[in-house]
Amino acid sequence: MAKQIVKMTLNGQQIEQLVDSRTLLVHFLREQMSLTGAHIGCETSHCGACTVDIDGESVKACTHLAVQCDGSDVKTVEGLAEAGALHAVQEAFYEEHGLQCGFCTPGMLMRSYRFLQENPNPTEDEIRLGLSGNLCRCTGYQNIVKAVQSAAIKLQQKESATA
Amino acid sequence: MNAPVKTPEERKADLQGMGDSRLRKEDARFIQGKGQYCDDIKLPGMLHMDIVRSPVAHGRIKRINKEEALAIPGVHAVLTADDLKPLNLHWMPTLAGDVAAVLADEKVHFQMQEVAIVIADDRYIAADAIEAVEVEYEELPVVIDPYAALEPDAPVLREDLQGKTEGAHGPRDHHNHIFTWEAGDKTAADAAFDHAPVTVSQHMYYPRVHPCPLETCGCVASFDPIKGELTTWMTSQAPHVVRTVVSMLSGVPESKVRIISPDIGGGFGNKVGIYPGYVCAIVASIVLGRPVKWSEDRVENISSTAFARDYHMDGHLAATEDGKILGLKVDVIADHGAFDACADPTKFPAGLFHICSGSYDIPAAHCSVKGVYTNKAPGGVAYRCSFRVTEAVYLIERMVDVLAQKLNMDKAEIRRKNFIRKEQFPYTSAFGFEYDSGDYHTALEKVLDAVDYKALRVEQEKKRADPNCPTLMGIGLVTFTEVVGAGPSKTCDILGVGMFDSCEIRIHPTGSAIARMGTITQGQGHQTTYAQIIASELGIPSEVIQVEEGDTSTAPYGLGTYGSRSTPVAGAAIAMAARKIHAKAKKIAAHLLEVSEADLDWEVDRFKVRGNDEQFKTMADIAFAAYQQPPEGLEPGLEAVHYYDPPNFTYPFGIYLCVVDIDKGTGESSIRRFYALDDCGTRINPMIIDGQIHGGLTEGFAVAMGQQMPFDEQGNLLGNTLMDYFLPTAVETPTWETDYTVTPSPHHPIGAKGVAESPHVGSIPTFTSAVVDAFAHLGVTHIDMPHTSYRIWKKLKEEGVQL
Amino acid sequence: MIPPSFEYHRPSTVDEAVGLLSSLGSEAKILAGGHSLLPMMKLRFAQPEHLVDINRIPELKGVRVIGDDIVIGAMTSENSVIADPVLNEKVPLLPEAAKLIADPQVRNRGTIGGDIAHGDPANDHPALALACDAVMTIAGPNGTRQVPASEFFLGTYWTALEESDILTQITVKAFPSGAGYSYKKLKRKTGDWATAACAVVIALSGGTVSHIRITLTNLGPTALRANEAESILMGQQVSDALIRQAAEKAMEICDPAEDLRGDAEYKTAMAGQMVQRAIHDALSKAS
Amino acid sequence: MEVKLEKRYELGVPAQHAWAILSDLESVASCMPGASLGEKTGDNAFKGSVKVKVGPATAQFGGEVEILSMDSANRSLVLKGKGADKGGSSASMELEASIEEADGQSVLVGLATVIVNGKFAQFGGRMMVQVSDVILKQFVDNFIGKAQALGEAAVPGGVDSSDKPAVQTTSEPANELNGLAIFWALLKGWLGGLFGKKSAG
Repeated sequence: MAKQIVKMTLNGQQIEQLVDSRTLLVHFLREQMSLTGAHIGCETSHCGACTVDIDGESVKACTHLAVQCDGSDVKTVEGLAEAGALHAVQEAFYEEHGLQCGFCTPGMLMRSYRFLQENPNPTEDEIRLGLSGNLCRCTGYQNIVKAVQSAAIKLQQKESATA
Repeated sequence: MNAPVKTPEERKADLQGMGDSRLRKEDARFIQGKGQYCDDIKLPGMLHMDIVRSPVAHGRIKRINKEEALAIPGVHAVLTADDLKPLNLHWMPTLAGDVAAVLADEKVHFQMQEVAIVIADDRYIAADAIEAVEVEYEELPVVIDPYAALEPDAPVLREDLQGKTEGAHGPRDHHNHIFTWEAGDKTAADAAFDHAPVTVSQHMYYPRVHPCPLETCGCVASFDPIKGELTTWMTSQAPHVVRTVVSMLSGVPESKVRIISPDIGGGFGNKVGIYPGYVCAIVASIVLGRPVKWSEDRVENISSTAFARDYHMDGHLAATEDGKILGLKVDVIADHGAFDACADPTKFPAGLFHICSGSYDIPAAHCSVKGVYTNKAPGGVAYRCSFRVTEAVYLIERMVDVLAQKLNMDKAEIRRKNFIRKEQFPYTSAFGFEYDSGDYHTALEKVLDAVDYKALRVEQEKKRADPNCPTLMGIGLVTFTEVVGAGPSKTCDILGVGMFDSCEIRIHPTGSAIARMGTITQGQGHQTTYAQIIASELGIPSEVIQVEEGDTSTAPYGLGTYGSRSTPVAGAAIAMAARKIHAKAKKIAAHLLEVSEADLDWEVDRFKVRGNDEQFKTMADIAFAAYQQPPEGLEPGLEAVHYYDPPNFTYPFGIYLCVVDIDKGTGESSIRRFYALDDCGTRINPMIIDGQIHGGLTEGFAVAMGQQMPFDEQGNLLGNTLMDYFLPTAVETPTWETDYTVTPSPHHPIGAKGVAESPHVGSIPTFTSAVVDAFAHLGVTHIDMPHTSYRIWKKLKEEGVQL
Repeated sequence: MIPPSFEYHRPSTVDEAVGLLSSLGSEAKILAGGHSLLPMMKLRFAQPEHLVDINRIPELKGVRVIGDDIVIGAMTSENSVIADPVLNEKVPLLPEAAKLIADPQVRNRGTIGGDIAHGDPANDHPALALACDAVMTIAGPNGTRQVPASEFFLGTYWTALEESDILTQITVKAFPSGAGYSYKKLKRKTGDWATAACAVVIALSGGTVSHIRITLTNLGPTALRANEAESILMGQQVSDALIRQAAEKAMEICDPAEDLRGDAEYKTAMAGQMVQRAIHDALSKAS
Repeated sequence: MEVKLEKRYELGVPAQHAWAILSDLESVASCMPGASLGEKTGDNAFKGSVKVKVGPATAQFGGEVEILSMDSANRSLVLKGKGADKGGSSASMELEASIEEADGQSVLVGLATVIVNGKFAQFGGRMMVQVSDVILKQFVDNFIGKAQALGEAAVPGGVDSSDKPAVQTTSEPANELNGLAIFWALLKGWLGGLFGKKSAG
């Protein structure tokens, strides 16, 4: 077996793990690191339930090898809340009823988190396009869109409060 | 030190009871990645199972060679039907009275059928090992078309049933025939047609689709050989039924079987069935004495676990010249696939399809449904609907449109004319359903006003008259009635167990509560809404009411969540259990206040002595007293269990209107507007209702506009990944407008009817109605789903429409 | 869906990568964005013994201007193409079209070079490369060579790349000033492959067409350039009738594969629609 | 899925040379890289295997071919082939292949009914025809090369325009593998189709 040492920053923690070169990032996170927030929905990079943040970009962890993350900074939904405080996107999804069964939610949150950094003041159409790599079977997206709009406002307010 | 005195209204608001758009209690874990879904479960010593599946749709297994797979380090076992035979587990009973192969026994009947299982240390090794299991097939002629399956010389698909002339639902007249089921009065219907001045007929195919929840199916089976106990975490919408079936199959006493439905990533009917994967994982765990996990992949999910629909329908309406419907006749050929594994109440092999007289006062009606075996995967579940109601609503709504077109009547007008009138409720349909309540006319007018229907028709006329207009405009209208909340045990059972549901409520001494039900949420928000019912009934804040479901060792027996039955059945059980507590609480209150019960009034959260606002006991006071100083002769504690056997179904209804614009050049359609008015009776949590409706409409949109399971002649399912199987993204999904009226169910304790499936059931024919309407001026009366650009373009071409 | 085992290699220079490919032979495959290769491996259609990950080779990334040339590193991601200021200014077709490829996450991984090197007629960049007169730079065991896009795509999954070659750069020139451009892509839903797509670059001079490229995606064994359709418009004053004629000419060269998106007739008809719409759209941007 | 393929390739070599190749095991096999002939399983039946590579996709197929009929006079043969891989795909093909003669030139005519089941049909079917074209073209190029070489070799050897093949058709098996080669070529085609199914560029 082709095992390799992989070092990465995972949710702010330095880790060093031995992984098989064929191990998919999503399995590495879920099984080796017991971070089960990223879910496996389609396995062909269509549903986005496995979306995580790698070096400041949204990536589908089902189509990425753990060894490719050597030296990377990886963030999962478990790392979204900081110091016990929910991130604005988490609050907004809760307040706007942006989730039902919850299965797509970690991917949606991680994508929204990154999307709002790429585009802090998006239109509805931009939000829909920005989340087009994430499928949801429950909500019909309408409340997800509202949640992202609401999170954008929250983040802007936070920004102006700290500025 | 007195707290400020709150008004009853303020106290009521504090409860967050029925009618409150209370935020969801389950969200905290989901937004932090702490949901616990089946595949998240990891047990010490856990092994992984993977399944070897058939590449051919019909074939005889000539040889299976396990040697190479067994030689892979980390592989613990490879099992085939031959290994299950001594346990008599190679076949299993289905909910529909048939049997289904657990692992293919000598023959495979559909592509991707389970042939062998591999148990290995991890999923990677298991995946390698299934490639190493060598199976040789002798291919047999494949039957995909159910009409062809009924030809006299069609290949015999189910050799195990050969010579069996009696099926679970009556006589079989052909080797590929499963059942013929009829409802209504054929003689009366025929008579109505004989004398009718106008009749219309339409053939329509409701394609085979798949519920495709985002989480696939799976389980973790853990057999403890010392205690003889089997615990299984399973993606099941009906854990109690599974426990009963598992006990029956495995011989492990039901008391030693524990089924836990953890968080479920969407079900939509797909997780009602009991699949070979579950059975095999359980067997493997029993045989190996270690926990075994099975997680389906997406291709397996779409290809082998339960599909929905696949109904070939012929509808006929008889009417007067001014559009009053006199009679309805329907004939259906139902493609059930290789095994009859439909999930319906036992006595209803076609589910509640006979709701197909819809919202209309039709004096005579008859329907006949013929179930047929083909070389496709088994299933036939209710995809976000109550047992075949989607098919029924589609049929009648399409037929009413067809009739309107024939008579050159407006779609709204013909509906007004035929609606069951408000004063006719309770109304008994020609099929024997007793509709509980409804006010269709009011709802229809509300929608037509809201969208300015007249103006839309004027716009459409203008566009039709303009040859340079780049689009065709269509207006769809559907006025549906559902039948949900299965169901009264006098007619509804599953495997002989009546379709009641249950609730157990315990009020703790400090006034908080825990409640457990026989249902299981898959995103509907039971933990939030159930608490609201209790809050309103008992005056306990929702916030301190813990709701638990899904663990058969703690929850009372219930039939599970599907067919919009949670609120109509379990919701009623909750109210009834709460009322038992309420009655006992009243006794305690009377004792504490030293008055007779007759002198007490209930107000939000307390019993008050009539005429004296200062003298009262809150439910929290009473709870404490129940444990501390119950009145003499009354047992301590404050809890109740209720098993609710509904006296009738409930009949939610809705009026949906859709405006579609079709690109004459490409066939692309754009949903300009979709207005959905729902009447689900009493509304428990409007926020959640709206969310459910958005989701149901989106699923309906997916079904109508793109979902299909295309098979080629050899039985290959083409399109079983999320690349081809249409799940719309946020970009394609229309923006939904929702509205409501409230017509409570008179027989339901809180008047609630159930809602989550209406938008799926109602929206699908609305899209078809709109697409057909875009072509109606060309004489087109029906277009089969899915309304993909490609299929619409073919219609444009056929009709000579050009950009 | 689990990929089979393989050895993982991560070279840091092109030379090192070419060396690895040469020494490992035919059992080695390049891992670029991975969104083509990994799903194939998960379905066990591809079972390479070695993966050579070229994601950490700095020289393969980014956009540079060298004289008149705009040089795009093959490992430049789709999202980087979308965001790149040089491309947006000088070759705006590429960023605009890249927005229509896959979805935001996949565009972070998917690269322009991977899209081209695959030789898949359903990929979008081949037609875009033809429309931009791109030149491919290929590094191989015997050094570097350049192949124009028009000679690069040889058949379905068949390109000018040899087994140990790496596509390193895609070189384009700035559009003529005032050129209009468009990429019209008909698809079943966001993120899907094209049912039919058309790229157009058009420049006008004194009211007549002075430069035109019409290229097609997923309408034949390779991306297609509709030369005859271009000829109909070249040097002409554009009219609706001419645009229709051009579309008809373009349809003549279509030979699409039938799939769930539609049959050849539909796809060919859609090619006609996309050509017309792309020309109209491009004209609206031309000045 | 079932696909009917009808192919005509102008060979530019004399018909008898083409038939000599078509009916010669070694020659045709060498036109198809990766193919090998296995044991004889019946009078007109053989086992065979092939390793197919198209881009990153690779598969090892095991199969069987049976000659259904063979008509040297008309330079045509009919055969049925079946194959399966380990990953859950199977395929069968009935092929009629013949060498036609027109204006002194020969044309290789193939008429195949191909049925594919399993993963290849599900994921790769859509590109089958296009990829087959590419591969068959390569096959035919090799075929023509061989036939031309045969012609060149034949002249010094004094073999003339008689119908007798320049290369001895040694035995029945030869014919079978010829068909098998084309069959494998088609299998390659299905494999190639897989590329059409990937999820991103």
